[in-house]
Amino acid sequence: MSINVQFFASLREQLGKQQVTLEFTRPVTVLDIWSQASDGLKMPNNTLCAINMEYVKTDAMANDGDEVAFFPPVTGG
Amino acid sequence: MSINVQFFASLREQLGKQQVTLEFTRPVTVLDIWSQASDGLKMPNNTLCAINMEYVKTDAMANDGDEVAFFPPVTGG
Amino acid sequence: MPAILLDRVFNPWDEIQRYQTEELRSGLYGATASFVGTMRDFNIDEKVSLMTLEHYPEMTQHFLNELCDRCLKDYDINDCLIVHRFGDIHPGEPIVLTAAWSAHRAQAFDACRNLIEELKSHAPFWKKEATDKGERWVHDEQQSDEK
Amino acid sequence: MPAILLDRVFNPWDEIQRYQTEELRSGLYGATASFVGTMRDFNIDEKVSLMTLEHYPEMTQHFLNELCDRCLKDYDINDCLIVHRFGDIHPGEPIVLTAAWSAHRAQAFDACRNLIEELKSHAPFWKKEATDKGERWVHDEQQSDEK
Repeated sequence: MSINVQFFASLREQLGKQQVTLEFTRPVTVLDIWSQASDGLKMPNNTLCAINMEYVKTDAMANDGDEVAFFPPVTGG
Repeated sequence: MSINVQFFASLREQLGKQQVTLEFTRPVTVLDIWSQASDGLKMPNNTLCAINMEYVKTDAMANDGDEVAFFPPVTGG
Repeated sequence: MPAILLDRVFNPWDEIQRYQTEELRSGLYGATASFVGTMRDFNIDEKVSLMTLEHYPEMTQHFLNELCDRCLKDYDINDCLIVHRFGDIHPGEPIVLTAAWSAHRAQAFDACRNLIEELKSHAPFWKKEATDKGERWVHDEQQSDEK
Repeated sequence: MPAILLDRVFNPWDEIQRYQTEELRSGLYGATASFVGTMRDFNIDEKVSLMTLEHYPEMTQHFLNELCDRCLKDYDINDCLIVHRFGDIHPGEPIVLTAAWSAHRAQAFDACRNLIEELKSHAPFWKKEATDKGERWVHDEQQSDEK
């Protein structure tokens, strides 16, 4: 199954990528996806995660075709 | 001593006057002024009183030249 | 920090804009909270066609000036503004504007709300409405139904 | 009840006015509360010359739409509006507008404030500031110093 992974803001800069598509052969959690996408970087404590535009925790499961995003605390407004 | 008395809104309409100048020979309270100015009408419970543009209670004393006003609860904004 | 009494229709958004352009340094404030009270065309289940706002000119101006002064002392704001109509007002027309500028949004909101709450509780204005059934003074207990 | 994302300078007072003229019946609402967040030219004691607001376009739009929906359910309001910038922003320029229209001022204030608080806590936007000392991401703990 295929997962579209996105990074934003300081995480995007730290990892040097905005987007990567990953393939998995078994069901995975958001944390599994981070591990595979982050080139060994430990997930910062305050990282926020979303699946298909909805906030989720790191133990949420992703499905084929999902868009999974990682970003630092938000600072809009 | 001379006191300028003003009435506003429903009190002005009830008493049929907006302004009256009264003369007193002794110190008077706001309530005394009402009694002399109101043609026998008892002061409604919710009446507000001001001396020289500042809210006061009915037992406040007025001085020569003061402007004393009576009006119903306010409804601006 | 002016309090402005007007006997004509005003555009609250133009007033805010004009005031901050003329009186405030751009880049100084980060938060602007504003409130606009507008005349509705119904109140307590009756259709209202005209409202006349009576005031006590010197005391109303004095009260609103003091209110702005107190607000600047009590809240951490850069500035504040009050504009209030008097005289004949038609449905849909603005009655009052309160605004506060601050570095901090909580202070801007709290100051703006304090201005309108204090104004409604204590500023010497009285509303008389013209409805199908004739004229009537709006009583303070009815205010809560209104806005 | 739209949430609008813009990549250009906007005038919040014109936006409010245009929206209520086009979308709301005059005489319906008695109370309009609004909040405007503006870029300051200093933050945490440093002069800021430019801010870049990154966002996550689909999620940001989705989040703000849902926020407006929830606000209409949770508060007794006629309507609400959010406008938010992204991209490069200069000092003095508006970043965000939230507004709520209601028959009742308490509901208008509470709804307007809820919109900006929820937006600031959860909407996916990230600020990067350019200062004398270089670029820096604004951290959430710093937000409190800002506005």
